[in-house]
Amino acid sequence: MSASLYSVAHSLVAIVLTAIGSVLPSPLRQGITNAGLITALGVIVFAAILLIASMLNTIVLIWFERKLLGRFMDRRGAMHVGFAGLLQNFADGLKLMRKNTFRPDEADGLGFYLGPTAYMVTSLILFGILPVSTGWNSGVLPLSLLLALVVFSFAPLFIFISAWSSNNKYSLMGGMRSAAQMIAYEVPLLLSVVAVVVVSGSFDLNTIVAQQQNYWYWGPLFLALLVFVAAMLAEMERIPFDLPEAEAELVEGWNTEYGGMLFAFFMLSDYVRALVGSFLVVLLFLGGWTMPSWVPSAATSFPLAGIVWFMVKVYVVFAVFVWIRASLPRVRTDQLLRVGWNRMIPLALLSVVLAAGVVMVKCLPIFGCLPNLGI
Amino acid sequence: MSAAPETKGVRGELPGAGEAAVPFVEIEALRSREFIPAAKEALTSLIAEQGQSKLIRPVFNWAGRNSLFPLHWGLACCAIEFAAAFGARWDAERFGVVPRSSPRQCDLMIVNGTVTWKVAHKLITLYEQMPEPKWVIAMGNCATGGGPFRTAYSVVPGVDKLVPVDVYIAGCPPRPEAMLEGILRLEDLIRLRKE
Amino acid sequence: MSEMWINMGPQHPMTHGLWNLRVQIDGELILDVDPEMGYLHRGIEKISEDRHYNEVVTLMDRTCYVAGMAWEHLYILGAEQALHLQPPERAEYIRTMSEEFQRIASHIMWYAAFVQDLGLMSPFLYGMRDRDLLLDLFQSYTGARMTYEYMRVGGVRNDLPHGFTDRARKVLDWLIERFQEYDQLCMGSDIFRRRCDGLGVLSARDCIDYGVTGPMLRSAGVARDLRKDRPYSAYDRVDFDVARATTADVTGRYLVRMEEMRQSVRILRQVLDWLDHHPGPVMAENLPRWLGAPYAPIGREGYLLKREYPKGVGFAAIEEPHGEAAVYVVNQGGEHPYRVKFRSPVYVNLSAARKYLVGYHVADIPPIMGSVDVCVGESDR
Amino acid sequence: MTALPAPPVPWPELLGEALVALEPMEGTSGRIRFRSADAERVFRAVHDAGFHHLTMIGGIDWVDHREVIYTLWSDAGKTYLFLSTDLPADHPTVATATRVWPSANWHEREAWEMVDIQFEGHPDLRHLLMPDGYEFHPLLRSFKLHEPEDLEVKVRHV
Repeated sequence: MSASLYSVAHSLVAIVLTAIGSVLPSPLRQGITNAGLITALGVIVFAAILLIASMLNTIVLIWFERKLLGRFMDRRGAMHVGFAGLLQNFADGLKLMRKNTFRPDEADGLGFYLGPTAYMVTSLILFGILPVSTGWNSGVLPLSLLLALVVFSFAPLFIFISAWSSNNKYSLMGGMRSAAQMIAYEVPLLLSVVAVVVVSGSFDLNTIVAQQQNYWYWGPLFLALLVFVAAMLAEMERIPFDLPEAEAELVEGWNTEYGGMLFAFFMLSDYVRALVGSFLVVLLFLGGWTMPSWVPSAATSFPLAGIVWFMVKVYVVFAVFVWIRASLPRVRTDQLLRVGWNRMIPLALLSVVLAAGVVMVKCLPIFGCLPNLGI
Repeated sequence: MSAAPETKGVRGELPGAGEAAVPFVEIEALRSREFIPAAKEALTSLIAEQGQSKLIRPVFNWAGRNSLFPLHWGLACCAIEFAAAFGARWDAERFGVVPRSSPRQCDLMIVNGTVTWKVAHKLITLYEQMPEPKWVIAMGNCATGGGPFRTAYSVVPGVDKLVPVDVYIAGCPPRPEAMLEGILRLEDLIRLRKE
Repeated sequence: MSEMWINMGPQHPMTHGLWNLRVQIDGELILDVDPEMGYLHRGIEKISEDRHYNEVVTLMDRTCYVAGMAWEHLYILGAEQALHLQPPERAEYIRTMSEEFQRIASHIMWYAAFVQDLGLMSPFLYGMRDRDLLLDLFQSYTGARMTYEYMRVGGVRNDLPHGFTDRARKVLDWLIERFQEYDQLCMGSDIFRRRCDGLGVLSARDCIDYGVTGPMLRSAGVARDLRKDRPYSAYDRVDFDVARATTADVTGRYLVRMEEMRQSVRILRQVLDWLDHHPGPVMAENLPRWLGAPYAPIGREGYLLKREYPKGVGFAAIEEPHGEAAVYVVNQGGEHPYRVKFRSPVYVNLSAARKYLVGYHVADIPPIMGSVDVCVGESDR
Repeated sequence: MTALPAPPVPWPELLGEALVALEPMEGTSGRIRFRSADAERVFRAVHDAGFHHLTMIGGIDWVDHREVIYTLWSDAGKTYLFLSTDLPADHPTVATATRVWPSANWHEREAWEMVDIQFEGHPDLRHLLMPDGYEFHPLLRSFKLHEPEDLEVKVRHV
C-alpha cells in the first residue's frame, strides 16, 4: 500500500510532461519539465481523480440506497436503465443538467445561487480531507478530523441562505428547522468525537485508524458510537430526523423552489454528506481500512485492497442507515430538539468521561478480544 | 358571449340558469393554448442549439426519457391507481419514475382525475412552475374529456383545454398497467422527437 | 417569525386529494385554520337528477373512490326505499360482504397514506400490496378494481363466481397476519407513539356538536355504529363488536380503525359461510325491464318507454368507512330521481377542523388530518 | 330494513302551533313539518328531545316553493327524525340552525349555494364548493345541464 494516489498522479504528470518536453526545443523543455509545474499539475490531476472517484462513489451509493430501500419495501427499485438500474442516477443527473434552471421572480439572486453551490462545494471538500486508505488523501493533516468536522458544520448556514432567499414560506420553515436541528446536534456530535480523541490522543484520522489495528473503538466507546450515529443521522437529515425536508408538511422543505441543476446540487450534496457520515463512522469506530489478519498477505499488498475493505464497511454502515430509514417514522421538531439538548449532550458528556476512564485504567487491550474482524 | 373583450385573463364560459352565456371562472395572467406550445418550441430549439453535437443530443434524450419525475398530486379517482402504480406490485420506480412534491423538480404532470373550474388556474400555475422541458399526461376519461361528469356545471371537459397534453390514457380509472404504458408511450414520443 | 397564513393545498403532499387547508401560524404553532373545499366538486347531485336510477350507481363509485362499494350500497338502499322494492336475501348478504371488503380496503388505504405522512415509508408499500389482494377479489366478481357498478336497484348485477369464497378466505387469513405486522410497525415504535399520542383531541361532546362521526367519534368513546344501531342489509344477522377507544386522539383513531378491520374480517367469515350454503337469486323478481335487467342498456334509447312508478321518498344511512353516510332520494314517478341529497361524513368531519387543529404544531397537521381520513371526492361530491 | 319503534315523544305538545303535520316515514321516527317562522324554537325543542346529532340539511326545489329538510339522529332512541319546512320561492328564508347544532354551518352554506336558501343569522354564509363570485344555484330545477358540445370554452391570453 505504498503507492499513494498523489504519487501516482505526480508521476503520471511527470511522464506526460517529459514526453511533451522531449520534442520541444530546450528552453521550453526546461520550462515544461520544471518541478514546480509538475507538482502543481500533479495536484490538479490528483484532485480531479479524487473528485471523479468520489462522485462515482456517491452515485453508486444513491443506486445502492434505492435498490435496498426497494427491497425493504417489497419491490425492486430502479431496474430498467442499465444493468439492474445502475445507470438510473446518471440519467437523472443528466436530465437535471438539461433542465431549465431558473430563479423565481421574488427570490434573491445572490443567495439563491450561492446557497446550493456553496453547499455542494463544502460537501465535496470533505472528500479531500477524509482518508479512505493510506496514501489516498491529499497528505498528512495533523488536524484532519477537526477540519472535517468544521467543514461538515458549514452546511446549515448555506441551507439557511438558500431557504431564505427562495422567498417561499415552506422553504423558510424548512431552513429554520434545518438550522435549529443542525446546531442542536453539532454539539453531541463533536462531544462524541472528543471521546475518540481522548482514547486515541490524536486529531489525525490516519493515526486514529492506525491505533485501531488491534481493537476497534466501538467496543470501548460504544456509547459514543450510539451518540455519534444518532447525531450523524440528524446532520445528514435522514429519517427519522428529516424534518427540514418533511415531505408531509413542508412539501420538499428548503429545496422546494429549486429545480434543475441547483436541485441536483442539493440531492448530490445530501448523498455526499451521507457518504461522509458513513466514512466517519467507519474511520472513528470501525477500524477504517485496517485489514483483518486472516486475509492473505498477497491480497493485503494489492494496492486497492485497503480501499475495498474500507468501502465494504462504509456500505454496510450505510445499509444500516437505509434500514433505519425504511422502518422508522419521522420525529417532530420540538421532540427532536428536546432530545438533542436534553438527552444527547449529557450522554455525549458521559461518553467522554467513560473514554477518559478507559484511558486511565489502561484497559484498552481488553477490548481486543471483542469481535472486530481486525484480529 | 357576453364577455367584455377588454377583460384581463382567461375565462371558461358556461351557459347557466337558462340564460345566455355568462362568465364563469376568471383566471388571471395565464398563457393561452397557443402561447404555451410556442414557448415550449422556443425552448426546445434553444436546447437543440446548445446540444448541436450528434454525440451529446442522444445522451440527453436518453437521460430525459428515462428519468421522468411526475408531480405528486392526486385529483380524483385515478390518483388512487396512480398511487397503486407506485406500490409493490407495479413499482413505477423501475422505470425511474419518482414522484416529487414540488413542481420545480418535475418533468411530467400526470393529471389524474377530474379537473374542475375551481382548480383550473391552480393547475395552470403548477404547470408553469415546472421547468422546461415538460410533459403532460391526461390520465383517465375525466382528464381526457370530462368522463362521466362532462355534463356537470363545474367540470372542465378535458384538461387539454388548459394545458397541452402529450399522452392520453383511456380508462375510468385506467389500471396501473395502463398508466405505466402511458409513461412508456411518452418515452417513445421523447425518443422520436426532433429537437 | 410573525403570524402568517400558509396554504396547504390544493397540491400538497398532506392533503391526499384536492382541498386546501389554510393555516395561520405563528412560528410552528397553529393559530387558526380554514379548510377550503370544492376543488373536486363535480355536481354529482345534479347529474343524478338527469340519470336513471341504475345509472346513478356509476357516479357513486366515483363519489368516494376508496369506498365505492359502500356508496353504491348507500344509494341503492335509498333508491329501493323510494321505489318500494325489496332485494332477495342473498343479494343482501353479497352487499354486506362487499361493504366489509370495501371497509378493509379503505382502511388499508388510509393506513398507507397515514403512515406515509408520518415519514414511515415502507408501510405505504405494504398497505398498497395488501390492498391489491382485495381489489383482485373485487375484480373477480365485478370486473373492475375500483369502479365496480355492481349493485342494482333490486339486487346485485351478478352472482359470485365459482370458488370465490375460498379465495376470499385465503385473503382474509393473509390479512389477519398482516394487521399484526402493521401494528408492530406503528404501535411498536416509540417515535410513532410520541408523534400520535394526545394529538388532535376532539371530545365526545364536541364530536356530537359538530356532527363528527365514524372512527373519530368512536375513538372518543361513543359506540355509535349504524351497523349496530340501525342494522341494514344483513348486519342484524352477523355477530361483531363495535370498535371503540377512549383517548379521542390520533392513536385512538388508529386503534379504532385497526380493530374495525379485524371485526370486518370476523363479519366476512360469517357472511362467506352463509353464502356457501344459501344459493339463490340475486335480483328481485318482477322488476320492470328498465330497472331490473342486470345488463340494462345504458343509452337513452333503452328507456324510451316512460314508466310511472309509485311516488315515494327514500332515506338510507350506512356506516361508511369514514363515518355516517346518508342519502335522501325523492321519487316523483318516472325514471329519474327528482332529487338526491347525500351526506358525506368526511365533509362534516372536515368542517370541525378548527376544533381539532388549533393549538397544535404545523408538524402535527399531517398525522391529525391523516387520522381524519380525508376522501375529497366524497366530501365535495 | 328493520324499522325501530319510535320513541314516544309528544311532538304536538312540545311544538304547539309550530307543528304543521307529522308524517310517518319508513324506518324512521317520521317527518315533522313545521312553520318556518318558528324555526328557532322548533330546533331547540327537538334538540332538547334528544336529537343531538344533525346528519344533514338538504334543500329541494319544488319549482313553486322550496323545502328544507333537516335530518337528525337520536343516540338514545337510535332513530332518525326529519324536520321539514316549506319556503316561498321568491323569499326562501329560514333561521339558521348553527346556534343549536354547530355542525349546521357547512350544510347551510351548501344549501344556500346549491338551492339558494337564505339562512338568517348564519355566521359565515359564503361560497364553499363553488368558486367565489359564482352567480348560479345549480340544484335549482331551472338550471339545466348541457353536453359539452354546447359549451364553448374560451381560453385566451392577454
